[in-house]
Amino acid sequence: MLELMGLLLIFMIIAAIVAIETRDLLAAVISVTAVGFGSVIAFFYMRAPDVAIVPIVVEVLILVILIRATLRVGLKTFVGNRDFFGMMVTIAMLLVIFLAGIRVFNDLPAFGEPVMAKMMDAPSRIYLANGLNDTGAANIVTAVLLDYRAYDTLGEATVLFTSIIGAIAIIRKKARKKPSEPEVEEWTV
Amino acid sequence: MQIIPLFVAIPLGAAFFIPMVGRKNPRLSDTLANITTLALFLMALSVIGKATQVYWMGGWVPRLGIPVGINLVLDGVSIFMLVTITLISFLVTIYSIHYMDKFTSKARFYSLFLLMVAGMNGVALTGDLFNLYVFLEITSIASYALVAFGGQHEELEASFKYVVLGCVASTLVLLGIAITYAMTGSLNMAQVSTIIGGNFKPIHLFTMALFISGFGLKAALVPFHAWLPDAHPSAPAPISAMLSGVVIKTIGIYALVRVMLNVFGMTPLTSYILLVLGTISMVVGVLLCMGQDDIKRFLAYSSISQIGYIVLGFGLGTRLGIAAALFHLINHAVFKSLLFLNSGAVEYATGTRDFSKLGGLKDKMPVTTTTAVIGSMSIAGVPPLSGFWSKLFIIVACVQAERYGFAAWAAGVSVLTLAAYLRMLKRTFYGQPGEAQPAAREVPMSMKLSMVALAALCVVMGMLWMPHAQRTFLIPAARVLQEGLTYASSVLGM
Amino acid sequence: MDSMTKGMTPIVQAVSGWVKGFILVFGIYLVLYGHLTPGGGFGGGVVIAMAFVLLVLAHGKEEGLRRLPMGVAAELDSVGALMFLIIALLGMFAGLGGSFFTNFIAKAYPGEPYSLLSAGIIPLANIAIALKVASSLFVIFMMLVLMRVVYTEPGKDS
Amino acid sequence: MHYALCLALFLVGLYGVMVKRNLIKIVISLVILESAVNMFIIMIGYRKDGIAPIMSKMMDPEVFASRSVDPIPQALVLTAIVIGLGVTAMTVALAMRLYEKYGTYDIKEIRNLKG
Repeated sequence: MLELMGLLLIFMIIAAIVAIETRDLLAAVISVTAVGFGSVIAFFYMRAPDVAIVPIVVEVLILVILIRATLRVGLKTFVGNRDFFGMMVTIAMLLVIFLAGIRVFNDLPAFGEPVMAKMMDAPSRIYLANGLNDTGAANIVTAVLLDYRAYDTLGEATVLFTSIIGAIAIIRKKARKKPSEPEVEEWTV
Repeated sequence: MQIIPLFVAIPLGAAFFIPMVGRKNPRLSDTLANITTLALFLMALSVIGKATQVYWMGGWVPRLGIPVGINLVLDGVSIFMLVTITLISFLVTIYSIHYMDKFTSKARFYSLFLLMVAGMNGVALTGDLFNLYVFLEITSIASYALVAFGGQHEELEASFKYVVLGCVASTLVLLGIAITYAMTGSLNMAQVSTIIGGNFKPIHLFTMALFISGFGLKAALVPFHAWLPDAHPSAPAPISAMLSGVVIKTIGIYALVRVMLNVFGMTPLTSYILLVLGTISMVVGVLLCMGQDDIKRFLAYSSISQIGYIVLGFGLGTRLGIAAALFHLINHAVFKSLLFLNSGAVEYATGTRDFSKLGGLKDKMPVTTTTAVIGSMSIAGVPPLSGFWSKLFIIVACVQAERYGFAAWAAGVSVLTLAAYLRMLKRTFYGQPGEAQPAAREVPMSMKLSMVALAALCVVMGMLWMPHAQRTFLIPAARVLQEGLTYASSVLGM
Repeated sequence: MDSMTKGMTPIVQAVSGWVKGFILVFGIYLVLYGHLTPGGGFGGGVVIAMAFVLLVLAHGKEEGLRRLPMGVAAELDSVGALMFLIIALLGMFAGLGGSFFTNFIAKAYPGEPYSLLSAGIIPLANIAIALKVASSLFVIFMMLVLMRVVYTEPGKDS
Repeated sequence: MHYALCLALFLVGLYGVMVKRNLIKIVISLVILESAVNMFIIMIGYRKDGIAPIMSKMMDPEVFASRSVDPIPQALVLTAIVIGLGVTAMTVALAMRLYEKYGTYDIKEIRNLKG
């Protein structure tokens, strides 16, 4: 079964390369969604149904937003890269990171053996053993998200709030006025 | 009732509330925002000198020494950062009352501003790696939006550049946190540091490289500085003051130093990396800033140089070096915000930031000129202003640690800084009147008020080196960082 | 391009009318049972937002704005976030547990495990988050749909 | 092996961010970067032949605790996905405004500011 996971990852890498290298705009947007759906399948496979539900919908939303951003301005194709020399330097740098990564990743616990299996002190053990009694939630992920680590979730809700307020502020048509002009609230963007 | 979580909860609540009530009534949002930042500042003052306190969110205290929930840690460094953040943000909100009349959507401005402050307070207080990432993102996203707040060509462009590099930085940090979790099974900084405890495998070095490049991007250390000279000048002046004054220090330097020193533990290698990065930033920043013709770009490049001083001090790893770095951090927060507010006042009065169009403003804008002179002299290290003392102590610490080369660089850069700032003052406030200011007048009251307050701080901050202030404020902060891995035992109570 | 303003064909509209009801119910189910089954405030909130997105895609933006005006959605966004923060702050009162984010309901009334009313503040927090997520995604979607992209010459900013 | 593939996905995203000139391509690369990290975090928590961390009445708690996958990474990824969505939405808004101002998505033609 682990081979299946490897194949899925290779599929995602190919889709990502297509998304980045294709000249057709729609193909790029659809390929990046393919990467997203690849990860959805991987999440289901890795027993993370909670996580898998969110990206399905998020991917659709990103697809709609990206298509909106690209199609409505009437662009069909993308233009090329930055200069050739910079590209070679980048590729060389990324190769170095990759080789270093492969070397050091041998120190990580093998895939399929989570760190909590070895570490007696891992908090995950406590969550799994006492989660239901502590919080009353049978879904341990929810127990972690909204009780043990609820403060993170507050931060996450705040991030979303921030980006919405920020996007509204960026999109507003009229940003500057004279100091004496009164404030007008407008939703036409 | 404990005060610690309120440092985050109060600005968050205000930020959620202001867009609801303040849309139609900008004066109400002014009032609410100023009350909030004043309250935060008073709260920060009230915790000065307190012993280390650990606050477990949701009452999830550790079980058998295993941390279950997220903790907030109020120790010397956190108090130090909180005071810096809330002081500057309070003075900047006062300034914004009149300055932001030039822009629409003031309620959203204050909301984003308070979210940024909440994010920084969260970063300063947290004792959990992933929580650090979440609050880092809050601060970053709010600042991306605030850079683009003016909505003009270059503002949007600078913001896009900032978003892209900021996102890459956040992803690098998140990858680093993920690898740390994969190695230790924990996200709590104290527990991670007991597990890693200074014995490094290659993967830890890889993780540290990720953290240094991620936080280095956020702090605009030199190989990673491309976004800063665009982003900081493009923002509205109060936001430039916040970005250069506290944001890059909190989500860049503080986060980097906390992770390096308290979680991984300082090694000769990391110390050397920090020293070199600091020196390069110091030199390259000041050289780039000499050639600028835009007053805000000039200040932005100078920030890179001063950040270099701070990193150099931390890189020494000695008690004196860290204390001097912290001292320079708060000093730089004060005078760089002052100078950005001055540049905002100049822009408010004349409509331009270009040296070639400015000049001879000293008669028309006496308050701005005087405060700008004090700020410039302080940053250039002229005695007896605050900047002189902190730079002196950084150099002394270099000498004490027998890093003579670095001491020489620090002294040399200080001279170059003085030259650069004299040129800036001459071309803006003294010399021939330029073409842009026939109608220039002194700025409104609230803007003057905060500039004068910051200039006064520049004069008196040298006093922080007095024995009493040092003992209650600087030394406890320096001790937490210098003692490195004992952080874990003080948090987990073992 | 016209579909954003006028909506799609009657067949699509009729089908989406049915589907959107199901999506909405599914979203609410995900939110309410988030502490027992996969799902929760975020997943549920996004699904609820998708129901509105479908409405806008099928019937056009006028219909969408008639059902949920932008101003109201932005207020709901703030309300959801405030609700979540207030739930957290309530825990700080000494009688209820004494610290930020104390699950004070579960402490007082532990409830039957595996039932809808177990888990204390978790379902409440899920509802607050769902409200927040759904309204903010609706706002961002509508912003991007409504935005008219017109190229202006440099130097002619308003 | 699996981790290395994940790192490769990450680097493909990084390559796109650094080399591409089109704003939408850069946004796409950022999305890929984020999915690579999310994927990595979930992989950390996977247990071979494990079960989802959701308890049911039929299951013995001891067996559950010894067979379930790690719940923390899943909670982290949920948070990270939402953060990524927020950033993406804001970046697209920025890119569209930039298009409005410059009439192009090409970063070379947008270059007003000097590095």
